Amino acid sequence: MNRRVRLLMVLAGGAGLAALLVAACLDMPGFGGDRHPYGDRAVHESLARRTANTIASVNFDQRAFDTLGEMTILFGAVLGTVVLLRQTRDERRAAPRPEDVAPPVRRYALAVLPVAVLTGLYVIAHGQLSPGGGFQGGVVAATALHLLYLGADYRALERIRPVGLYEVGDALAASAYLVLGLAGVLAGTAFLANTLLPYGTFNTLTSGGTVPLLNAAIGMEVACAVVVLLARFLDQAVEIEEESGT
Amino acid sequence: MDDPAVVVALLLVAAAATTAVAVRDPVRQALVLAVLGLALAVLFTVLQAPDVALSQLAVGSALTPLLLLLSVRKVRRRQKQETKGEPE
Amino acid sequence: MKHLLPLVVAVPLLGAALLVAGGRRLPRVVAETVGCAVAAGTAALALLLLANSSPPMVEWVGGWTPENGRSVGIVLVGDGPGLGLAALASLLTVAALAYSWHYFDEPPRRHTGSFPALVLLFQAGMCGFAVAGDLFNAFVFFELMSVVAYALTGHRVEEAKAVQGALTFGVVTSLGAYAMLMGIALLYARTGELAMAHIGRGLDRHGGPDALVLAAFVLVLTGLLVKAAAVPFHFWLPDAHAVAPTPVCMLLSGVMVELGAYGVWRVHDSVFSGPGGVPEADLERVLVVLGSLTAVIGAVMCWYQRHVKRLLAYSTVAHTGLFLVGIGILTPQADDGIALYVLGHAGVKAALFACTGILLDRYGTVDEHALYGRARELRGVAVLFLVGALALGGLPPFGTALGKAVTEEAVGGPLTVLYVAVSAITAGAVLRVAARVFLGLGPQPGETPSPAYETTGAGEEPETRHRLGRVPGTMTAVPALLLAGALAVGVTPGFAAGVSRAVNEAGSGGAVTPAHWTPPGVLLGLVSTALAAGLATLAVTRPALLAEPGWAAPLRRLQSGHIGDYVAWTLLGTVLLGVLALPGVLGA
Amino acid sequence: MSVLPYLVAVWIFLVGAHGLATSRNLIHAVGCLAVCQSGTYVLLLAVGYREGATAPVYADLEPGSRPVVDPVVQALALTDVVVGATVTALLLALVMQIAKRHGTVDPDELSELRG
Amino acid sequence: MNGWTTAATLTFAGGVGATVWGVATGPLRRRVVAQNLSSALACPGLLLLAQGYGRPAYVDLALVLALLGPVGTLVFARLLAEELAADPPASPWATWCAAGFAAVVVLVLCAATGPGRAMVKLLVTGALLTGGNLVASRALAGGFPGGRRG
Repeated sequence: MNRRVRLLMVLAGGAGLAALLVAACLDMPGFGGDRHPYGDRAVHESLARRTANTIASVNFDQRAFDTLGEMTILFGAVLGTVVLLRQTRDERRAAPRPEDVAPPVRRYALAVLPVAVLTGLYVIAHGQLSPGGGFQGGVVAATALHLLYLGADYRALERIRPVGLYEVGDALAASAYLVLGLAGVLAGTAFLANTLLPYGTFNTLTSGGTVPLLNAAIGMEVACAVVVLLARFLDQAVEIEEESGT
Repeated sequence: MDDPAVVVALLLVAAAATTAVAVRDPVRQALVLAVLGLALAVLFTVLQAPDVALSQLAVGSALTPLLLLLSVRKVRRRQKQETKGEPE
Repeated sequence: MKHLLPLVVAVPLLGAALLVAGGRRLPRVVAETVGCAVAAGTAALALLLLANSSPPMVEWVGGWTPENGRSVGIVLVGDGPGLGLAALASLLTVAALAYSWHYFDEPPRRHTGSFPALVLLFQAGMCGFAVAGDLFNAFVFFELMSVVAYALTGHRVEEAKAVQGALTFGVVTSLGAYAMLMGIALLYARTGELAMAHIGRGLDRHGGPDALVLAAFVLVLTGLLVKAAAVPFHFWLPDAHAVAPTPVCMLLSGVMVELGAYGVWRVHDSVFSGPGGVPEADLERVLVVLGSLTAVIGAVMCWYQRHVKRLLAYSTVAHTGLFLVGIGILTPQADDGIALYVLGHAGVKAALFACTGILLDRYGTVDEHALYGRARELRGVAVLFLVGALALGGLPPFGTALGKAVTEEAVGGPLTVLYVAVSAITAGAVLRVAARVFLGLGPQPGETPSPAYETTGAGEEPETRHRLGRVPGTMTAVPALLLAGALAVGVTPGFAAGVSRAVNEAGSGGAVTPAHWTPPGVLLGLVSTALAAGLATLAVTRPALLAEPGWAAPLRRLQSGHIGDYVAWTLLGTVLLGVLALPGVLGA
Repeated sequence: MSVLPYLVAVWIFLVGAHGLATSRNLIHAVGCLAVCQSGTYVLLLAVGYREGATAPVYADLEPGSRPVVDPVVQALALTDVVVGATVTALLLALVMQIAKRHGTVDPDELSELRG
Repeated sequence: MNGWTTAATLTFAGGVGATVWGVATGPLRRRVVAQNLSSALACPGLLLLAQGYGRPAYVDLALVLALLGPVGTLVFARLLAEELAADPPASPWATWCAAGFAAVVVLVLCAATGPGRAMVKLLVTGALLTGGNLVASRALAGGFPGGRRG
């Protein structure tokens, strides 16, 4: 099909779908409406289990099974990337040459790196209290490590990043989430039931029963997964070259 | 719907999204996507969803651009190699 | 017992995580054994739950049982169809892992466990989707199954076709998934609930259907029909299934596509079947029209393929069309028939892919013309392939034939002709391949007149370490067992009645009419098999007579391999869905 | 006026789909898919908004003192953001392999699979 | 709607709106600067919102943005070093304006909150933001003289 026909098809399809969706929008309850039955129940249950951040309660307690699926998507995508970006037979590695970095940039990168990692850990640890949690903090911490590549040198990054270890960490964190879920079954309640631990005092780091534990498992999983993911991409972009003649 | 902050954030997001599609060069698109991520984070904040805004910031401001640019670099490097490798 | 329901997801996930954790040190044999064992354990668990699924189980994950009919948790539904599909997916996973035993050329260095781990994740995704009773949870497992499937499809990264097919698959399915999520958001806006049954009740309370319900229906169905590869959402399927590694093809064609059709059934049954949902006449129109189109286009394209895996992929498209028609008729009897048909088809199609994989690994090609007469030496594989082809055409007493017969009786009239014709054409194409490749019948097909616009099966790399000299025992045992399973579906006494009862309990209820063999059904099965044999004979002996006519060329051109085209078709498809479902909504 | 957020979400989704269909570069196409997905976040959060309310995060808020927005859609959107990022990464990995095996990332020039 | 949120809205409409325009048009050197400015301007906006909504917890957002915004710009500076070396961006005026704006916002907010943990957090955010953006714009203007390598 040539480009013109395709464009016409897209415009026709888009126009039809737009008409349908706009009609649907006009039937929606008005923006900012007051009716949120599920949301109100979720807030109620979250407070009953002394979890200050309701979103964390939904994610790690009420709908923890969704989060299990989501974590697995991340796990599967990273495993898939590792498989897809493997070094094939017709490729070789070339050592990257060191990079010149202007001194202020280098100093900034090295100074901010620990701050960013700490912020990531802080965001993970306070997940059940204030905005944030395992996902956000994990991504921040993992991104922070790559300041070494951005501000210093690829080889400096490679020294502090044994990818194999992070892969194992990724898998172990995922297993930890599952094991915490299975503990509920073994205790005779239900999968991922938050009934094993005391709910603690409202608005403290240990409140919410298993919520902080699941949150921590997710934080570790996400951080490790992002590191492995970026490692594969960096490998491809920086190190792996095709053999000449292919 | 009388909150101008929501309206402004919505229009920013719409404009950034349209631009991200209209800009055809992947490098420039990555720049626009970074700004789109930021605009989305602002929108989520005014919609009172700080958790989502935080994850959008974490993912959109550095991670996604990094992935996109690394892909571009790989693709370009390979094309360069190819033109070099061909007998002239 | 019902607390064990989430374990059909958790067990394979745990297995996958442990395989990855130990992946660096595990020898290959151990990794593959663990993979098989975990998959088999999950299958056993699913079967155990299935045996106890009458009355259907309802499990609220995390112990969030509803108070006053309301809950904040996620509900899983363990009824016959859901657990049956979970069991089917698990059994096919075991088969795929057994088939790939020592099979792939070098596993990625230091990642021995990665292929079995990915397959286990895929299994978890399929099981999770099958038992989901919550719409968003279904979306999550839909995404899991898709994401892992992209990676598995592109597993052979050195093949240009494999990576392209995987990307096409990824882009189109992701777009469909996002459409589905938009639909879920619309439903949440209206009802404020996420559990399917609660959404359905919420819609009913609101009154008759309006534009919002229609849009939500169209968007959710778009996601599911992309997965089910209904026309015009089907283009990704031949591109992906033809290039995926053979064991993955077995899973994709055998059960993943069918899960899309199952999703349509489940979502309609629990969300849109009430007075506030989509009127039955509309759903029937949507599914029968799209299903018939899918069946016809799939069958025609199947006939004109020479790339054997692609041919089988199109036959999956055609059969999914038949499944959609059967679901669309909305009678309990048709549902029973489709359940049996899906079970039989899974075994047969997986066996056919397994046999094709042997050809690929032994001869380095899956091109029908290039393989002409070369596989005479593979007597055992030839028998399996022939039996599979006949079973695909509905030869009694295979499960496919029983399912087809029961459905045909339910649909009646011209749709019966569709069922007979489509199964005859697809089986005829497979028989034609069998006759040429394994028996070397007819004149050798020439190379010249083939139109340029097609994918031949030449130039494929075998998936094994070397070209196989001797076919390993596992690779022939697996298709044999799969065919035996398909046969068992048809002949095991009481099995069909049990399926009817389970489907009935999960669906609308009412009196059970146990599915069973009837004389007209047997006759129709024999007719379609005979037609298939006739077509194949004609095609092999007089190739010119059935050569591609001019009108098929545009159909071929639609399958352009271009992602942009496929996205455009997806958009048009949503509009088509909307138009087909519009009358009832306007009338309400 | 009270439908503006929904309309913006629809616009983003459609404009992303348009870009995906007409893209000349697969990396750009993956970017467009990400745009498409942002439409779903906007729709979800718009559905959960409540006029004059604040986030149900009680670290610095007395429970019950102020109306709060719907936390469920936020959890859903959070899941969605993570899914989006991982899908983007996986598709980009495939694009890199396409560049290697086909020597191009222009969808018009990929011609291995047709018919 | 109060004074703080009005100020934030104006920041978003004027500042971030302008950067959307800047990143959409013009040569690459202008676009990268616009990207850097977008995070430099959005971050004070988020701080103002936190104050306006009376939610100190929202300051975490600004903190993360102050950390990751410059990192994002470093990504572009590093991976586009070659293109940028050929046509280096120079925008001292806009960068210093943004940094000054951020500093003013942080100081005003500090005055409004008074001493305490919240103020420390604000100051840290402000320092990271201004420092980060100045370094990022330095990086864009030739921070990677090697240019074309790994």
